[in-house]
Amino acid sequence: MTEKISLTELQLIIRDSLYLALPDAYWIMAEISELKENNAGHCYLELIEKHPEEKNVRARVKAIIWSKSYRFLKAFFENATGESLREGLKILVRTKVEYHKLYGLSLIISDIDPTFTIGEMAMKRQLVIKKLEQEGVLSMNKEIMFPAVPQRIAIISSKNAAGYSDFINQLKSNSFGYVFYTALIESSLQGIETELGIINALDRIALNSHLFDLVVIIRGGGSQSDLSWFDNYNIAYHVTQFPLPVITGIGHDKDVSVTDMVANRSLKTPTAVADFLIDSVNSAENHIIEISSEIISTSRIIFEKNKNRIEASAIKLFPLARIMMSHVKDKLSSEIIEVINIGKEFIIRAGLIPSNQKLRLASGAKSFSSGKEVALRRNGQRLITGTVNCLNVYDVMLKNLVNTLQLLNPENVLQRGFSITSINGRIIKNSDQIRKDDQIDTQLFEGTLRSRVIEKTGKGG
Amino acid sequence: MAKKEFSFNNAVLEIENILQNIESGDLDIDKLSVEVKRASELIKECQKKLRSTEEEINSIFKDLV
Amino acid sequence: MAKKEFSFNNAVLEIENILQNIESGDLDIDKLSVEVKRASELIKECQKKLRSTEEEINSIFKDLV
Amino acid sequence: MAKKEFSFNNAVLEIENILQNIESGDLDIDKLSVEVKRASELIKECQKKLRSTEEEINSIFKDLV
Amino acid sequence: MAKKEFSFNNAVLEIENILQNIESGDLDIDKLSVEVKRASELIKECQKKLRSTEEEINSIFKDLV
Amino acid sequence: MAKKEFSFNNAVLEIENILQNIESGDLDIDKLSVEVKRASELIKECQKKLRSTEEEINSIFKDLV
Amino acid sequence: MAKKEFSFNNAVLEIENILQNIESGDLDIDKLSVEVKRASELIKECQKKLRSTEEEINSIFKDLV
Repeated sequence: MTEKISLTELQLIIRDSLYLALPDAYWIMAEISELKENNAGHCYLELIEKHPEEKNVRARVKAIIWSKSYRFLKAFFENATGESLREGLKILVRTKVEYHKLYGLSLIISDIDPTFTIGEMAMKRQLVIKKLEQEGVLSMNKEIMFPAVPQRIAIISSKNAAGYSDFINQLKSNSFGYVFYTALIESSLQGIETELGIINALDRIALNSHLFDLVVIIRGGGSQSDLSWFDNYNIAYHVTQFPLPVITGIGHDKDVSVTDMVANRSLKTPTAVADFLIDSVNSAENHIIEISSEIISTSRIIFEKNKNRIEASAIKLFPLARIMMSHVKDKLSSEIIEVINIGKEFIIRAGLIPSNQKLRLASGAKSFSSGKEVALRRNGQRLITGTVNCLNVYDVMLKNLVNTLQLLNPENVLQRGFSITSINGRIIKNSDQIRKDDQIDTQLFEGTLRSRVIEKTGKGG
Repeated sequence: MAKKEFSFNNAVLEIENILQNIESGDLDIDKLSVEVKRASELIKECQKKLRSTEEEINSIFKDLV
Repeated sequence: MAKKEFSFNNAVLEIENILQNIESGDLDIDKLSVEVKRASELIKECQKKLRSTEEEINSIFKDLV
Repeated sequence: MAKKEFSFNNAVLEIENILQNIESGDLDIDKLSVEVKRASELIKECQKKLRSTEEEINSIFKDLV
Repeated sequence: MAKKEFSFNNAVLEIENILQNIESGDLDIDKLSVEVKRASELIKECQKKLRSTEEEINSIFKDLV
Repeated sequence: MAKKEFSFNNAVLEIENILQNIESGDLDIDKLSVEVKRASELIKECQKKLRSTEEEINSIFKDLV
Repeated sequence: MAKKEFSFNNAVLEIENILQNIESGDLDIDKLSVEVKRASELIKECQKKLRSTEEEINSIFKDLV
């Protein structure tokens, strides 16, 4: 300790030493633990390095982005990541170590690589999603039936948020005149208190869940909002486990947060949520109106059907009755015709009997008498032939008698030269009848001879 | 002989009797010619009878046919 | 013979009888003409009967038709 | 024959009977005309019955149509 | 026939029955006109029934339209 | 028919049943006018019911739309 | 229906049920106007429910926040 130097001198030595030792700029990875903008537009940060498994901070340093760079870098970063630079973000920045005699060591940030942050955020987000998925709760809130009439709404927002008043105005001024019952449960929606605020709010609502149809989480409009607060595991988990459907309206143009993902529905803006609710109620009402008009038209159809049925019956009744009457009439007239025909036919048939009998009588009588006549004529014929035969027999008999007589007549015998010899009138047929000298008479055809027997010869003598 | 009492059958019997007598030759020569005469007469009577009967019948038949 | 008592059938029977007598040749010539006469008369009666019956029937039929 | 008791069918049967007798030739000719007369009368009765029935029926039908 | 107990269908059945009897030829002509008369009366009853039914229906119809 | 117990559907079924009976021809003509009268009354009741229902429904609809 | 217990959802279900009943065609016209009336009342209740403020709920909410 020989030389005494002033603090300024020392600080300058440190500055020069550091400058000499670290002439280059370095790309470093760190997490923002604090961020402040001052009125001049400069941005003051505290960067730390933390191991996920450790509680304590391993390294810490102050950093500055001069307003000249900050205007450009902020826009560039937000544009690229959709996030504003804030506490808790991991960033990759180009820095140069500077040492200021008044403020000490700080890193001057001259450039920032948003892709690193995007990667980090995405990785973190993926881990959360994966965890929720592994726990099987990812879509639990989505599975809750959305109320047909979302009229009783628990709102998680902050009173002063522009989004909240937009939401309320949109709801109340709905052109349909629907009534919505809203209850605001306040919570911080950005920054580190977001997690606890939302979880507390959800817990309070859950205690009175029977009073509400759903929960709406809305945040003030504008694109500046930090979505990454809603990639928080605990918020997302609470949402998945919530007994009522949760609708988010935390608004982001590009990405959706994990909370948006697990919510029953997610819309870009509070106004959109309000419109959605109005639409839901409206579609519920329209549904009723549709049903009622369907009931009306169906009733008319039923009515007309029944009316037609009755009218058809009324129209059919009398023609049918008349047709039946005319059938019966036809049947009756055919019966009449049949009775007449059959009656007449019967008489004709009956009439045939006596006329046949008449014919038979005439022919029978005629053949009878002609038969008798034939028999008579035959008898007459028989009489004639019989009689003629009889007479012929007698005629023949008489002729035979005449012939016999002629043969026997002695006169005829004598004529032929025979003679009859007799004695004392008795005809001599045998010589024994006479004796010698008997005087015999011989009768000739003409004249008679008397002679004396001289000699007598015997038979064969 | 009264015509009314003439019997054809009796006449025929008598004729046949006469003819038998003649045939037998037992007859006396005097009676022979008498008998022949008698038979001849009877035959004539019979023929007459027959003819008259015939005529009668014919007239009946003429009426009948 | 009273007409009333005349029977066609009996007459036919009698005719038949006479015919048999005649046809058998047993009949005496003396009775022949009598029988023939009888038969002939019967036949005539029968024919008359037939004719009268016929006329009667005809008149009945004339009445009928 | 009293009209009330006249039966067409019985009459037809009786006529039939008579016709059979006539047609078989068994009938006595003496009865022929009597039977023919009877049959003829029955036929007339039947025809009369038929006519009267026809008239009756016709008048019923006239009434009906 | 008391009007109250008159049945059109039964009447038609009876008419058809009569028709069958007549057609079958079993019917005595002596009964024909009786049966035809019966049928005719039934038919008239039926026609009367038809007319009255028609009138009734017409009056119901007038009432309805 | 007590109005309170009147059922349109039952009435329609009954009417259609009657119509079917008439159409099928199974109906006894003796019952035709009774059935037609019944159907006609039911139709009137139904039309009355329809009119009152129409009025009721129309008034409900006017109220609603 | 007590106002407190009125549920839009139940009302919608009931209305839908009524529509189904009507559409299924099972509905008796006798019940149609009753059902339509019921549906109409439910619809009116629903519309009222959507538009009229319930002080009770409001006060509960105020209490809660």
